[in-house]
Amino acid sequence: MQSYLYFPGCTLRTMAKDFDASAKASARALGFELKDMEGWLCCGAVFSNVNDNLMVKAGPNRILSRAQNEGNTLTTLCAGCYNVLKRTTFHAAHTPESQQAINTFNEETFNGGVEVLHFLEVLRDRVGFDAVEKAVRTPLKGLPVGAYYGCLLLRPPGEMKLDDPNRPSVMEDLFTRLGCTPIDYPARTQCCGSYLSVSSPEHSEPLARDIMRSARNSGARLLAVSCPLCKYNLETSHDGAAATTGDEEYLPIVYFTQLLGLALGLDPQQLQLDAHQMQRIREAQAPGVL
Amino acid sequence: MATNFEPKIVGFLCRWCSYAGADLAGTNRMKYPSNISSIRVNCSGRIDPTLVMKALALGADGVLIAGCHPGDCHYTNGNIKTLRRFKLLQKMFDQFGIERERVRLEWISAAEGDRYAQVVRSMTEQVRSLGPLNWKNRVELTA
Amino acid sequence: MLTRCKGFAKHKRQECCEMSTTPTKRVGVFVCHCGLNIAGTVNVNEVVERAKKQKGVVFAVDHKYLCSEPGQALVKDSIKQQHLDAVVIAACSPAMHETTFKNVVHSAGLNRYNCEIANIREQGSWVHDDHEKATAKSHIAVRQAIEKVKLNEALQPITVPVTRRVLVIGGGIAGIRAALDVANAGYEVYLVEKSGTIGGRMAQLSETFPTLDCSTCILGPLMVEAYRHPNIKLFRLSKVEEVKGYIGNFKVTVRQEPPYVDVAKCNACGECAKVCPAEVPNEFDMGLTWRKAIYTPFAQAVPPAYVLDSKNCLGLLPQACGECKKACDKFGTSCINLDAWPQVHEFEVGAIIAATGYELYDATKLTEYGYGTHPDIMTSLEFERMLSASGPTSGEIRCPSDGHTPKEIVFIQCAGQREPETGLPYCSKICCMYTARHAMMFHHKVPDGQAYVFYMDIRAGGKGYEEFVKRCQEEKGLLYLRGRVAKVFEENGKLTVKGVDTLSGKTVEINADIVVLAVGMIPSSGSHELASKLKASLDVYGFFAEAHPKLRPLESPTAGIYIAGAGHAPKDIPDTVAQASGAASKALDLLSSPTLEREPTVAKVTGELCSGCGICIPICPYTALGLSPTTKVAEVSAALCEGCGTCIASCPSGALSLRNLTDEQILAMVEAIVAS
Amino acid sequence: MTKQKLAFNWASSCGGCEIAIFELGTKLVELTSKAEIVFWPAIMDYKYQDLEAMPDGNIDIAFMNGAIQNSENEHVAKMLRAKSKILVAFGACAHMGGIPALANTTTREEIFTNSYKETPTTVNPEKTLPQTKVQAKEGELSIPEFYSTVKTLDQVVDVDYYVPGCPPVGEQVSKVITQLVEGPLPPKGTVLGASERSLCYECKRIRDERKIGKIIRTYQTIPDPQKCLLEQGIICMGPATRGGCGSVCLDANMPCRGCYGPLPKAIDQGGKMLAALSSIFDAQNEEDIQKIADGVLDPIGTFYRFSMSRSLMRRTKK
Repeated sequence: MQSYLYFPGCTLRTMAKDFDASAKASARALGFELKDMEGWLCCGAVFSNVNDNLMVKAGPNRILSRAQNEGNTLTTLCAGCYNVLKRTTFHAAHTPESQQAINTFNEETFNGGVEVLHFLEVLRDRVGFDAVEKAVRTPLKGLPVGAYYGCLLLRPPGEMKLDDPNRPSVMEDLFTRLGCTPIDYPARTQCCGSYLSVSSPEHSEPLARDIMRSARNSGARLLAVSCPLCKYNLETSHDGAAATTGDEEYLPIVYFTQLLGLALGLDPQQLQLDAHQMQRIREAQAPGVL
Repeated sequence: MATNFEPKIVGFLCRWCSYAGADLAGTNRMKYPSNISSIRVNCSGRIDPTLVMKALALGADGVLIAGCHPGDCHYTNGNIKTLRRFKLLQKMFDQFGIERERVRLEWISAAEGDRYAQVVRSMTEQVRSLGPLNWKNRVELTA
Repeated sequence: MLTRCKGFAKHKRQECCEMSTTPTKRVGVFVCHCGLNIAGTVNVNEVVERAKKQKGVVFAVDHKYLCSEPGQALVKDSIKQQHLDAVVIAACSPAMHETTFKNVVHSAGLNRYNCEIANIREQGSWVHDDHEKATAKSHIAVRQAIEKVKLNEALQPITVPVTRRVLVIGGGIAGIRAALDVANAGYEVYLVEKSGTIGGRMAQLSETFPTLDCSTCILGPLMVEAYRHPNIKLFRLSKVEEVKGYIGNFKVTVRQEPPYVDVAKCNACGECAKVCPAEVPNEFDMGLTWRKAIYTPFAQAVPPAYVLDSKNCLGLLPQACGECKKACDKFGTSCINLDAWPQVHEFEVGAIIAATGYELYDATKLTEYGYGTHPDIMTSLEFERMLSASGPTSGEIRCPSDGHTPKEIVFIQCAGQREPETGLPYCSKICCMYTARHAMMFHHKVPDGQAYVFYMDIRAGGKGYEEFVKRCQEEKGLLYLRGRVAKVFEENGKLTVKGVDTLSGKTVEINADIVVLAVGMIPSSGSHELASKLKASLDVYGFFAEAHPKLRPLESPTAGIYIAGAGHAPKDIPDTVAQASGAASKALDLLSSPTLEREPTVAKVTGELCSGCGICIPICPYTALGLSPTTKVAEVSAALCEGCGTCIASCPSGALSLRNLTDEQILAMVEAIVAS
Repeated sequence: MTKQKLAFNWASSCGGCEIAIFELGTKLVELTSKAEIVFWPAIMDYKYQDLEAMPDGNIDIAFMNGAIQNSENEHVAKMLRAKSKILVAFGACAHMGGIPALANTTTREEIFTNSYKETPTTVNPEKTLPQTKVQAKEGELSIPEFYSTVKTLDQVVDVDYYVPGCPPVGEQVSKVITQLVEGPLPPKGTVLGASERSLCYECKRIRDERKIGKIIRTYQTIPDPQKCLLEQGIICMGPATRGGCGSVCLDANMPCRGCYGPLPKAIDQGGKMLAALSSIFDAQNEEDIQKIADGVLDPIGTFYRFSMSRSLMRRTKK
């Protein structure tokens, strides 16, 4: 079976097990596997605020130098990990002198020889959406899902090159193939507030709320994300929002891999979708399909 | 190698970029070793590999060819032609056993006085540590 | 090793052939102190004394300031008194005073090429501290110069004839101005324009900053003058096909599409357009309106006649429709000939002025601003058309979407500009000004409206510019916000502009009826192809490169090619016109004499050595080399040769050489270096 | 009139030059009416003593082929010089070092170790190497000293004329001999029996555009016999080599290897060819240029196949 070297990242083994599980299950259903890399460690995302620019890169460089022993691509799910690792490869290739310093520090050599892929890229560029569409067993007919990209998947565009930073379409294209009716809404590439939700929620919360609103106003009944932190910020904000605006309408948030899994006909439990979420999805969707 | 050895380096400088760059180094009073003497040519493309060989055969310890950065050539792309000849010459000099540090091709713009000084410094040191080339005697001795 | 003539040969032999016969010149060496600049580090006397010992040197002397009047006199007099044939000046870089001293040598009756400079300042005294070493190196420099000058040949400048005519490419304001200046000076001008009329971008503008006078009103008369001028031959619908030759002697081929309408007969009655079934977006209105396939570009177009664009006509070969012709024959002056063919014109000119102008950066690339997703998001030039009395709304400001009068309008400056990563890295220079004007015009036309201008900083360098912008900023109902727009999007039917006001530090969201993007200027699409035909270089952005950014901004590095207008770099009208007149006067300078002189230090072929292998021919960037059809060996066109010498390096038989920089001379200099 | 005395001798060479003269056949016989051959060890039984016995200047014209690779070559060359009025360096080896001079890319030590120790066919258990002098019970035996650097004839003695070629082509040879025998003599140092222009001048092949996108070796293709070989990517030394050979190689659809040597005003045959060749590389950036350059696998062997000793560098740094 075709297999892709895979970097899980901390959150996917703790808070976002469902993301990890649904992705692996869907992958298998599509005839390939996500093979955990040896000796992975934290991508370093949470250190991105320390002021030593090189130290930040030490971690990710270790990961990549190890990955390159196992293959020439490394697939990620979490938008944060993807951003950190992909940018690390970029800098490794474009700033040789500082890379030298890092390699010396790490005592492991990495010079950009690994292509970092996001699971979406694997589906779009390697497997191909046509193949995905063929594999769909239970199309999610008419599901009005809003794709939420946030920043990390797309920016900085020069380095990430996943999709158009302002008008991305990769998730929408995928959802169309799954039978959904993707909803375009302005805020889908806006920032969710990221780590501000830890340090100063009062700043991040409104950002997240705007996104929820924007999605809802444009007719989305469900949000699909590719980042645990985004998911957390959006979900937590909703409660705040509900409290402050008295708006009870709940906008469920799932990982795009979970929708993929459903469409591929996998068992919700496999995708770690609880009954509550499933009901939301059913409600959101035109009745009588699932 | 004898540390008191003073290498003789011949510099072929293109008139529009590198020679002007060398002049700029002077105007800015940047210091560099006096081992290099420059010959002003219109374009680095004027430099025929045989001239470089002859320079070494006559007793030069090193040869520097300097021209405009690619794309900046005053004669559209003379420097690219230099690069073509240099690449093949370098390959042959490897065979002759002439160290690459002895024969260098550098792009130095009219604004890069500091770079010229830098190149001359590093090249002088490298050639000094390689020691005299002394080609004439070398040929005679191994007779 | 073949020069010795011993051996036991019995027959009488003529002297050795391979002995290189060094001309015995009486060389004089002059060493300059340059105050202490040289003498402070270099032992001038030693340099003089050692120079005296060199073969061929009959005289050597030093002087405090050789470039001074007495210094030059010393050189001149010594040449006479000492009967010198050649002179070496050991002083500053040849870049400084080579010409000065060559003139001195010349005035003393010697050929100017019997003078060589030894650079003992910029590459001697100034870069070395150690006096001994600096002196030794200066001596080497002097020896090099001596060896070279001994082998220099006396040369006369090459004179080539000048065809006293000018080709102007591009019929915008730059082209028109340049053409008129040359024509008024009494020389013929060929003015080549690709579209159906001259006028260019300026004709599309409604007003001009900072004076707010009507653009076409000031341009129109010039267009007519250029069209009527006896010395100007206008080729509209034309394209430069080929340019051969060199400065003073260009051979130009121009291909002209037929207008299919007889200009002399057409009275612009418009019957033809009425019946024409083919409708296409009107480029003059930036596609905001439609035009027929047979049309007049705009009211003031010259010549004032209809023109048929064959690309959009339903078909000429075979004739598919022909309605226009029928109508014209019936109601009009029967001036339409659908069987016309393109014409090819060939002519000779001495100088070429490239005034190819600009186009707008493709706004659809700026996805964050949503251009193309909503009709009310428009470019500045589209808005310009809307402001124009001759525009789609006859000057009224209406939302393209539904035609209602906008109340809130947002102008975004630097749209996709000064953005190395996603757009243009450079500033287009004019946007601050026209945006201010746009905002002001909006406010005049919609007094109760509100305009917002997002800007990074205001660049209003120019006569009366700053004052103009200030005036706009002070208008009420006009708000300048310092910051960039993050996103323009449509939410529940309303355009929303989301940006930041960096002065208040707050993000702002504005619901706008119209969003105007000040997109940047890029070189017009044809300029790349044209540049390669002209062998003129372009800069990294595709604008025409100048010979020197400060000192030769009107000339291309390629001799005989001059540049004017926005094809050279983003410019406003005054700068464009100034550069156009400048380029014209440069061309006139060239035309002012029937011949021109060129450096004679060019390549030459020794015919009997050349085997015509042809290696050198593609090497020459100026097509100065060719194989003679008669002798089958290479020959150099001295007029075309720029003297770079790259062909010499490529010649396998040593048949090519560069005058006054021969292999012998270079090797003599090398020996001077290594032998000492 | 008295017949002119001719001598033919060889140094370090393959013998091809001797054949080239021998092949003159009947012409050689006709020649004997005007000249007599007084020394020609390759054909008739002469000993060096015969040469030593001659008074200085006894020979009118001596033709010496082969390079100078050992002390014997040098000794004989000097002797022949002394005994002859005119000394002609005959053939590529005497003229430029020829094939033997490719030994200048290595050293005596390397050559000895290779040929007396390492070659699989060598049986030499004691690993003995040639010694110039050895003591045997018969007394001291000596063999010539082997040189590390191969020289041209004119690098050891004064030479009057040169006849290039590996070997010189027949009709040229007979012309040269007649010219030297009958006079008038050309200026000293003249290269005889060759053209003053490069092979391209007499080459019949069609030239189109002077550029090379890829270097191709002869075994990799069957060249178009009509088209210029250089433009087919095959390195042909023609542009940098004297014509006059009758372009025999080109007629066999093989590239010129340069045996007729450098052109009158060319500083260095190989260097000039290198310059000409690389100048027309069809590449604009470093990477592509490098790619094409790497196609020249053995620059020295390609550009100095026959002219190593005559070249500027003369040998490699060892």
